[in-house]
Amino acid sequence: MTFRNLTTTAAAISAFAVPAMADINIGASLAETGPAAFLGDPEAKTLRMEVDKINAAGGINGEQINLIIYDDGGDANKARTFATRLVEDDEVVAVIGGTTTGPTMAMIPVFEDAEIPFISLAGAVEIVEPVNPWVFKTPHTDRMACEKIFADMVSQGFTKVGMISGSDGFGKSMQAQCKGVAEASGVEIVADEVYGPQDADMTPQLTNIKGSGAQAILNSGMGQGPAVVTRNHTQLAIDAPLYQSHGVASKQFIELAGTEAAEGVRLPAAALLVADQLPDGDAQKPVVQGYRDAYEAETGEDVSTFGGHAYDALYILKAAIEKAGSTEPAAIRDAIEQTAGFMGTAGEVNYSPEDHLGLTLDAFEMLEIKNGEWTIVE
Amino acid sequence: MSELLQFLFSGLTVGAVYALVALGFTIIYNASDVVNFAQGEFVMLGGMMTVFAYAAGLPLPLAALIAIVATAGVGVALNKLAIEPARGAPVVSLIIITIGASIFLRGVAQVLFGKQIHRFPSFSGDTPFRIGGATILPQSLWVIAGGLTVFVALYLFFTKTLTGKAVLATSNNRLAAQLVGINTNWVMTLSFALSAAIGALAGVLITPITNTSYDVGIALALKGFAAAMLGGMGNPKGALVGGLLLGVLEALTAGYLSSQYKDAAAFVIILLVLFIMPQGLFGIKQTERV
Amino acid sequence: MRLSNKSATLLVLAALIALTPIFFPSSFYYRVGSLIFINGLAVTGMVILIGYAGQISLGHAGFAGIGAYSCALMPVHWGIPVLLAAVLGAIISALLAFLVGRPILRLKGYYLGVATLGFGILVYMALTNEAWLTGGPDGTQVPDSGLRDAAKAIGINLKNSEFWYWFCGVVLMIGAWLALNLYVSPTGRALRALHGSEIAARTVGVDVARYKLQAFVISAVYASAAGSLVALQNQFVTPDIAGYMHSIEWVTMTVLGGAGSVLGAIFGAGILTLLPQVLTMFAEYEQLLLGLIMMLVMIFMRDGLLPSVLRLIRGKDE
Amino acid sequence: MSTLLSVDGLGITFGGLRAVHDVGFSLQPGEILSVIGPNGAGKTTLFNMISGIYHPGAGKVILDGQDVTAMRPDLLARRGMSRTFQNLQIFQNMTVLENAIAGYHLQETGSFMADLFSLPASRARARTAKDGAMELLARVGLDRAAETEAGNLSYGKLKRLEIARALALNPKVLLLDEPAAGCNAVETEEIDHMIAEVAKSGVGILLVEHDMKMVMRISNHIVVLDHGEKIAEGDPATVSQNPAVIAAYLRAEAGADAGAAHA
Repeated sequence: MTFRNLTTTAAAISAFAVPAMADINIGASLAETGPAAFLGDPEAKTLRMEVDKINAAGGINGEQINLIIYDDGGDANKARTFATRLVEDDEVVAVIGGTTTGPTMAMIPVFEDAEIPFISLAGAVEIVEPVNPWVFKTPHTDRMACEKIFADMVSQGFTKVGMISGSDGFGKSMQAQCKGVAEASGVEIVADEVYGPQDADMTPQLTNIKGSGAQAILNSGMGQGPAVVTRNHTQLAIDAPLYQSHGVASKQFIELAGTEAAEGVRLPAAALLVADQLPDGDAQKPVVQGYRDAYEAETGEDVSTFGGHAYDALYILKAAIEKAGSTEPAAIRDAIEQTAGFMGTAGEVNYSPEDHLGLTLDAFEMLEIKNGEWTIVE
Repeated sequence: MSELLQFLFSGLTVGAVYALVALGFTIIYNASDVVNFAQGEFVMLGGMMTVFAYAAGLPLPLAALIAIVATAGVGVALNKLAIEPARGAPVVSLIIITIGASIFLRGVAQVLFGKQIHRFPSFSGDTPFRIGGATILPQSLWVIAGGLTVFVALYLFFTKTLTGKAVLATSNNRLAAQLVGINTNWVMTLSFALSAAIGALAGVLITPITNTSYDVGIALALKGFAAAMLGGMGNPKGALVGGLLLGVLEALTAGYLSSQYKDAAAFVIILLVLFIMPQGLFGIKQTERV
Repeated sequence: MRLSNKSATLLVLAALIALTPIFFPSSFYYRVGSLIFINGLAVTGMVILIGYAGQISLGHAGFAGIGAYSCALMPVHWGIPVLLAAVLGAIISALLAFLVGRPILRLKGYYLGVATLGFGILVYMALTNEAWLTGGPDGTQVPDSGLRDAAKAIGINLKNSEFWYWFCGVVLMIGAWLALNLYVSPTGRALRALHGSEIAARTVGVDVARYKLQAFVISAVYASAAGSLVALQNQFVTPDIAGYMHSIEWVTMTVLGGAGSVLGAIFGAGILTLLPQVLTMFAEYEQLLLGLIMMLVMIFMRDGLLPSVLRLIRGKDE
Repeated sequence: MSTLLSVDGLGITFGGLRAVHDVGFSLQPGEILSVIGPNGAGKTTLFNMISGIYHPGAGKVILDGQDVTAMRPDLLARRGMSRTFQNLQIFQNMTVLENAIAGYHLQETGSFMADLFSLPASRARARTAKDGAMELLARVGLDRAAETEAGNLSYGKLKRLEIARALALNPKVLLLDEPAAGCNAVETEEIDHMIAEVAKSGVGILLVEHDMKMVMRISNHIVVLDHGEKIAEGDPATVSQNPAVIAAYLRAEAGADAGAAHA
């Protein structure tokens, strides 16, 4: 048939990848580059590494996974295009991704329309509230991080908090959530400063916080900004202790900030960073140790919680496909929603029709940097 | 009062970073009227190569030197392989080539160096100097001193050396420059080498403060370009003053008005200055010749 | 036959829009097509500004942001229908361009570049910072325009991506038609005259400031319309749409394709929209190749892709 | 009040250098007034001041009895002043015909919206301008090159094209800055005729020209500049006998020779 030949030729010429038939096509759109690459890069690496591992072990239900990752650069419009491509062209049965909230929200209508299950790796509460039947997420929400931090502050008698936030999506989103839960948590925000994610010096903002009477400082941000904030905090010799967010939860942060400056910084994070300090017998210990060792051996880079989110999403999906015994998107969705007692890097996940986040506040540990190492705060 | 001083220190630190990037723009611009959008990538390469050479065990000064020389080599390659073959193309086409080069260099860095954020230690430790209740890090002084040194060197280069004057002549009138015996190819190659080297030096000096990763060049080029325009493109004095002014404006806005809108304030000032002085603070007013 | 021939350009464009779907293996390609048309619309405006009038702007994504956020915010906050909001967005963009353009357009070359860049960044910052209104960096929802349902009601039942392909295609045709009208009109002649020689244009009576402003305003309307189309199609928008990288991208598309002609610029938009999709197969080498291709095109086709290709076809030497 | 254009005490300094100082003269309708002087005497600068491109530091320009000193060139064009340039200012990005049509800008310009939607009114305006332009091109012998890109034309033809464009404005005062420069003898004569013809129709012509034969042939009145100052004026016969003028030209030539010897 001439017409068919023509279309096939066109497809071949335009060099769009045509997936093989018998595999399970799983898609992902992540911010491998762009401002959120700090998050998206370990996510993509984790997915590639773990999918290879699963395939080497015989795949899922005897079928190989065909992983298709697109780099949306953190741009919502690009993510939307890749979402369409995953659905229409790659014919995936499930999608992982959306490194940050904007791209995630832009992609949701596509998957909702096509009825494809979607597990997001972004932080905001809006992704799962209100619950969309097709949308799940693996990371803790920003709101949980805020609550955990404020609880720790209050327990130490700090009720006046100075906030300093990155102006990127991550920082702004958490800034808004923290301000929202501050009153209920029993703290007052006495200073609210912002910096650009690439800024070289935050001493003006910190000087103002210093003068505001804040008893503790909370920095919501990711990437290199928090490292500069931490160094400036030490430079200005501010007495109020510094809390970071889960956005810097990797060993690399300590290197960037410098051991001396990072001393005493606290942050809420999953057990991944302190795998070895978990008590023996903790159900999470083997999971996080296994993932961390594999990741660090494979990439030569320090493990971060963001890669962990991708790890959790992939294995939740794997379990669901195995349970459903089918690669029908609807069946997979139902099985994901029934996920119970799944032990991931972020904690124990229990999804339900009303809860597509599945994590509780217990999943967070409060960590403190001591002598250049993460330690669990008792 | 100590607050103001702290804001000024912060502004000078940041401003010196901008000034160093802005100074890198001047030579290529003076030789060819092209604003090199890959200038930020030169800064990135300087920082990244130093990071990796240092991590490989070389002493920091040697690592930095290697990075600067290698980046200058990249600059020469960019001129020989991309700018020279496009000789005679409109300036806007050359600018698109430098935009392509910046994407290309970022892509190469991403493959070679990965996407992690890196840093190497400050040259003289992290114990801040305390002056009048405010503090400044030793590395900030390195950056400020670096900016001043490059400025003086460039100033002398353009006003006192024959080569510097040859660069200016090439920009003014390429044909005439060739007629009086200036090897304009060589001038262009030299300009790219020097601009790249200045960029790399900036990268070496600022990395202990700003950290570095494969994509830091974008934001640095943006601010460096804005600083150069504020001061007047092509004039080393303009780059220095423009950079420092921009940094101080941002710090004062963050300190006294709103940290949320500090970048906005900087651009509003740039717009205001340009409305009054369309060629920037130190730019040369061009008379229309007909 | 000259390239600027209006009907020839429109015919080629219409044929491309109507016929390429024959080769689409899946409806994803309609999505890419619609993005090409949206970028094509924006760069058609850039052709009026850069190609006709010889002025540069590194801030037009700011107008796209205004167009997009008008569609998102006006319906929610003031109950204005989405389509009317798009029109109002274009009017606001035009007014803003009028106000900003007056002082800015006195600047020349790079100074005009940095001033427009600053304008775009100010818009971006407002969209990012005023989270109470705009939803901040994480973006905000855009209500359904009801266009697809309306099409359904009159018997045109299309998949979402297909619908937007045709809709954006028609808008691009209108945009191209207007820009081509302008090219041969007295206004277009005045714009090209001031591009050729500002002083000579003045001496034949061209009010240079006024015409530059007209080009700036009309190109802002194009950018605003492009932004509105993105918002309407995605039903979601983030401040990234106003990011300065998008402004630079549009200038690049315009110059790469051939700034002097509408068809050339749309060609450039097509190439630079399609390339990232094609290059995904090279994974981490994507950026590297994108940069390399841009450099090669500009080195070997310095007047832009389309003019160079046409010259090659005609066998006319440079 | 038959004086068309009068210039009074015009002067300008560039960076402390007096480029033109206290120059005055007046031009009647139909008159051809030439401004001559050695290179660097300030002729073009004088033109640039009269046509509003430079803002004079002192003095007045009166057009049709109204003060138009330092008025924008496009407004001067509306009042009937038109000019050509010593270094050609052709719209290289347009065809020969479009260059000529551009001269009709003030007549063809109208509503932006009409242009955008290509309304009949806009097309009618454009058509009228095009017809006029074709006629003009025929007059300067360029009608057969109408569709050529202007950049491809020879220098002499470009000179004529520029004059055609200036005439398209239907000016009262026409400033011609070296219209015959770079033209051969035949072309010069053509231009010569054209200028005379235009003057006959009542247009006042201000001319800067180096071809002394031409100047002497067609001028009614001559103003001589040296070092930015007026050193003589009068009819061609008077001026050519003026010792100061001869001295100025001799000095300039001696300077040129000396310069040539040094180089």
